[in-house]
Amino acid sequence: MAILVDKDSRILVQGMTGTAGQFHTKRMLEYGTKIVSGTSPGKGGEVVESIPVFDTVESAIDNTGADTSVIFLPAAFVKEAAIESIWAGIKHVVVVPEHIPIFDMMEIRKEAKRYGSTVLGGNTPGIITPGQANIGIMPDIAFKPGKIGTVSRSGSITYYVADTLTRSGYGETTCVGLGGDPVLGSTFDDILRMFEKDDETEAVVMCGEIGGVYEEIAKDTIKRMKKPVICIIGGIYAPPGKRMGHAGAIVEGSMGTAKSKLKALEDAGAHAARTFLDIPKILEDLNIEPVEKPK
Amino acid sequence: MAILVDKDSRILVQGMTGTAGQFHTKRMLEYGTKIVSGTSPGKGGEVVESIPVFDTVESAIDNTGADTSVIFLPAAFVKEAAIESIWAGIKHVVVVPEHIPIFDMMEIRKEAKRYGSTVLGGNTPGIITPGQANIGIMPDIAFKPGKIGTVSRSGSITYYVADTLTRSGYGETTCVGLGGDPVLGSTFDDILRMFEKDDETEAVVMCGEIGGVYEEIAKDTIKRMKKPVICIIGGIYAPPGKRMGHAGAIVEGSMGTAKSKLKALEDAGAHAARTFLDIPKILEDLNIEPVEKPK
Amino acid sequence: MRLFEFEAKQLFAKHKIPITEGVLCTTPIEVRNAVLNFDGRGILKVQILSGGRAKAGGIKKVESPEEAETVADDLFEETVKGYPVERILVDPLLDIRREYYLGVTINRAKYKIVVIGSPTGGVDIEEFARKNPAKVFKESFEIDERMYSFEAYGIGLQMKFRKEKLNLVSSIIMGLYNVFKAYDCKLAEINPLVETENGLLVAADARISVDDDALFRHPELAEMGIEKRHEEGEMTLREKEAREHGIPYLDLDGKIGMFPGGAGFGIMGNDFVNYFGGKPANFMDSGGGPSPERLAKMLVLLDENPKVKAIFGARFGGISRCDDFAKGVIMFLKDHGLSKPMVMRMTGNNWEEGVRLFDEAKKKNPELFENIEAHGIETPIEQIARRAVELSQEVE
Amino acid sequence: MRLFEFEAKQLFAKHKIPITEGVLCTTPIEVRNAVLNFDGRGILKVQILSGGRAKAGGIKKVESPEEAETVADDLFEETVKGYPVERILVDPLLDIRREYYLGVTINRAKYKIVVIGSPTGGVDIEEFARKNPAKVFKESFEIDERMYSFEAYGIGLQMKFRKEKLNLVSSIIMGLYNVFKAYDCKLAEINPLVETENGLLVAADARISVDDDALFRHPELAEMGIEKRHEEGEMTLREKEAREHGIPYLDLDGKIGMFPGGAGFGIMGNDFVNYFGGKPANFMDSGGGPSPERLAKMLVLLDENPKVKAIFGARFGGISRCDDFAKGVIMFLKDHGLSKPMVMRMTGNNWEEGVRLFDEAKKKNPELFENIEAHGIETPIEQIARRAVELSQEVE
Repeated sequence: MAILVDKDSRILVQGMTGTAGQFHTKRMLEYGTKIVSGTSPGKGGEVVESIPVFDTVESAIDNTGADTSVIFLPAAFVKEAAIESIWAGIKHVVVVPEHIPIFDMMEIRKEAKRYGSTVLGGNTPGIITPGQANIGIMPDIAFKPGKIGTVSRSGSITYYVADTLTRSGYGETTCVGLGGDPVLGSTFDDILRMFEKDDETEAVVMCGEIGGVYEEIAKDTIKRMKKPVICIIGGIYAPPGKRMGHAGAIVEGSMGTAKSKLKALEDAGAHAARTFLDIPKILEDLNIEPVEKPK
Repeated sequence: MAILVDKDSRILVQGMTGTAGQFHTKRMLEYGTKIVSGTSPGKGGEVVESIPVFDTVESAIDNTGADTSVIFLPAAFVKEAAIESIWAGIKHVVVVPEHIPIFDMMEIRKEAKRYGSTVLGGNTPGIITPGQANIGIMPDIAFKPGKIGTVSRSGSITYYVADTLTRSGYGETTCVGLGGDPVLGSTFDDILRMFEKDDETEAVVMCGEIGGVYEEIAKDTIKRMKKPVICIIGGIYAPPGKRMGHAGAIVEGSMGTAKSKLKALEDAGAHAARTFLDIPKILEDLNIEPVEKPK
Repeated sequence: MRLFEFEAKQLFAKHKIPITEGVLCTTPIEVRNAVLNFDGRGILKVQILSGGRAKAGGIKKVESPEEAETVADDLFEETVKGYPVERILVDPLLDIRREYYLGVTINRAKYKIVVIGSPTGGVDIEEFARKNPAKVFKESFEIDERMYSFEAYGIGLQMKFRKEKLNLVSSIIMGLYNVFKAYDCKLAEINPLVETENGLLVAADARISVDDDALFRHPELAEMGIEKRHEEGEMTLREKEAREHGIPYLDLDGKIGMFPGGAGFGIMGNDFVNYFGGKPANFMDSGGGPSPERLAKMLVLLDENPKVKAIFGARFGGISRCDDFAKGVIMFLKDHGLSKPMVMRMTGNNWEEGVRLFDEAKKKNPELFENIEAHGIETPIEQIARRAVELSQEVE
Repeated sequence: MRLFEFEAKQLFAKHKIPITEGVLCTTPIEVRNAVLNFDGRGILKVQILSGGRAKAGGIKKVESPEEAETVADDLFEETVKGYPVERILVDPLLDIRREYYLGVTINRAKYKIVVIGSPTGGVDIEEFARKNPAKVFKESFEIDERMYSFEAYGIGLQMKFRKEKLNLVSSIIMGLYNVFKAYDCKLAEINPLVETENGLLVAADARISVDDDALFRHPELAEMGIEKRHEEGEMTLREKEAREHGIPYLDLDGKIGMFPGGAGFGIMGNDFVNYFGGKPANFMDSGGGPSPERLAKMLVLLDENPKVKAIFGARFGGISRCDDFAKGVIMFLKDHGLSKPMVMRMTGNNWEEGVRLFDEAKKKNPELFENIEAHGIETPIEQIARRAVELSQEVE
């Protein structure tokens, strides 16, 4: 098993005929990801890397049974594309572009909740279930099948953490990029619940950073989880970020600093790592065995 | 029993401090209608005819247990007032003002469906359950408790039909004014279903007129009803109305003429009256006895 | 309330729907010059508030500026479907490859907005829709729903657009939907939506009806000169006079002057009179809660109509109270006088006060009431209708 | 992106929120005249893109036109919170009966719009909210929800408005909500919302932040001169230079030049260096998929910074590929040259090509690479960080 995507996931690429769409379609296919179709309105009938392109998500699903979509489109078109997928029945939508307007992402999240879909991003590197499916832009080199799940707000941190897990012999079940935009399609909370239910995942590494509230609001879930959660938070030494007026302070209270995040997560029972190399040490302390000899 | 309102209905008057609100509050109270409160934003704390006025429907309900509202406000304010009531839990909303914008009434209808409320109007004379509650602007003189339900798009036709039923000794259970605006909060269909379930109603008189589609779409309900439906349709001799472009013709097909309505209703098993005086004759033919001697 | 084609096209243009680059003209010379600028050919379209202009001769193709001027000269002299021609929209001739239909309206039965598209447009769309219902595609929207572009694509695909045309038509579909929503429309229609030989899409005609009752919240329309108006076809003088007083009034062929209450019994009373063998001379609606002045004016219209032989009056007081009704009748009797027999029935809200006012006035000036047979609730309205028919026949 | 107070007030006015009738001034003389017109008294407010102006001395009450000119003279000379003062908004003095707070923002945890109202406003609202959470009222809205007037009344009642004030404040609450929705705001705030002694309500201050990422769909803001801008406080020359090249850059106190990939490892790398006992000289973010030119410029900024003793380079190629990274480094080495020791790690997408490019360049010009210790995936990033700290200490 794995969460969200695996070797049977049937991937649709929205914006497949664009430069980024074409480039990453090729990369994803090379990894063995099952890309079944693409969309690009007005370009139905074309072909990219032997994969058929359709005008609408509906026709892509009808013809190819796609269940997961990855979006490579300019930010201004993401809302429409994501909601088209959600309405048409796509279960997982991966939003790679960054700078999605906040109102758009809120609308996407609302529709996703309504139809039971999961959205990752904007500004996510994607999601990878090593050896099965690599959806988005993640570099293959860092990943190897294994027993640890990861979830992160930052692309590069995802790679470093996976690299560390891979080299220490633990490998990964699924690595999820939440995305770096200020408002995201999914939260740590959403993904942690999925990992908790996944048979193969023995522990989860959660990588947060200064700003926002997504780390703090995961604390109740972490408390309830049976699986250990290791957290690493970026920005302990960073100057504090700016508040969004009084209203921001009233709504978000004391949340948002690296220290508030670390405290919330440690209080909830998460194990804090200071560097990536701390992670395999903590796993060892938790008596979780690597799947193969460390390099 | 009766439909929609009875002696236990607790009525709220929205726009109670206005001229029409004050005038009709007095009239309705004189009939014995249980008016419990009024609203008028910014005038909370005032009193009209000894009835307390509140700023919001919510506070009116909290303080007086109102469950039915009647609106006496300019058309431009009706949407907000009706939706405020619906959201606050009012079960029946009577919209007396006319010329409610169509989009507004569609929005009201949508919210009413969402929360399970019934809306009558715009441009309805209201609803009366004779001897129990007279909500709106109907003249008392025409009505008397009895066993026939009526539902009409026109105020004056409601009065004439009730007058005829009263004088012929049948009386009425409840008389419902759907309203004269082009798009209405409730349809014949909605009200006929209620009469079908009402123990005291033995037959229903349905008064339609040329234009619109509300008569035609009641036909399936009439077919399924056990109670007899007598219909009277105005406009048999009127010149045909104008269509709303090709789109109107495509959407509404051949509906909308007095003859199309009459045919649809007669085909569904309704008994057609040509004049009001036909109505008691038809009731007699159906072996329905008057409750008292005709005048 | 219907908009002129040129007004509808202004709204289209604001929402990025491509329109023909027509010129609005008020004189034959302007028409000539417009056609000159369109390489000597063009299409003249009278701007009237009515459909079916083509069949009524209000749309003319011209092949030269001279012909344009002559044809325009004639059109400006004529009335088309009863409407005087004050403006002609001159459009360039289009090289038409294909005509589509696109419309947005309300489905009152389902309380939804409906977008209708068809790969076949033009004058025969209604018949086409009747015969080929499967080829006319409808998509419904909730009143508070926006249209997403992928929904527009779906409609465009159903209309048989493909490839780059799909992008063009999607933006038109969204534009039309947005026009519909932005101005509280009852109808927004492009028929035909023309695909030209060089692959462009353009709204060759435009039809919009807005909801009169929502005009108050559209000052932007008033700024364009689009204000509450009546579709003035061939109106009689009396109809015009009634309209000036805000009274919905229609002349009919019969002899009975109808002085009913609201529109509901206005329509039904007309049926009753016909049913009892008479013919109404008019349709009239007092509106809700009319003033005595307005009621008096309504009676003047009937009394001064030579075709009216008898008057049928009815008031079942609801929002319109009997005391106001009585005041209106008395005002008319005093200021104008009644020259025809009238039978009437008055009951409903404040009937006691209405009767009291009548009695009082009658006591003072019994002669004013000579021609009136007044009844109350005790007399069925059918009997009044029948009596009106009798009176109208007696007079002959 | 924060708006100036006067800009925010322009948007308020468009949505019928009553604002103080202030005058925007750019010279002391204009300030003097403005105060003269306000009966000789007024309040001068520097227009800078920062809060806390009052505490920083950017808001001054003046009692005469002369005082106004003198104070303005000083303000125009100063910087407030590091911002140069180019404009002063002169407001009339208000007779304040009471100050309220009203704000709209986003609750990111719940994905809702939140309207916040409090019967107590002014500078201490945050502390008030902390101490009296029950007196700060919040109402949530879905992103696609409009606000109905009765909801505004509900909020107004919670803010303790009564009677005719309730109508005034409701329209302000709806106005603020509409502003928030209309311009893709992240924040719209009136603090204080002033009730004057003569019973009027007026927005004495105005704060709006709009979502930069949604600016593309607000040409109406661009027309008002509100375009993408940076909140320029006290920036160093290097920060300004980086900004001109579109590079997010911040000078810090340490000695290690940070040349990381995306913002994520930019922040984490800073932590690592600190953790291993070093101090970064800067924060920098290459952005997603930077060009070689941009990467080269980033290195120039570090190499030319005299405080930088060693450079810490990291690239885990994702959307930003290693070949582009290598090209950027090589471009820098050739065009500028590296004068400081640099330790770096490069892996991820297209790392093979990156390594090939390095090898090729090194073969041609080995001297360019003298100061570089280059690693690949085999070396943990912690080791690179530790080495960078060592290098920065060795140099001393």
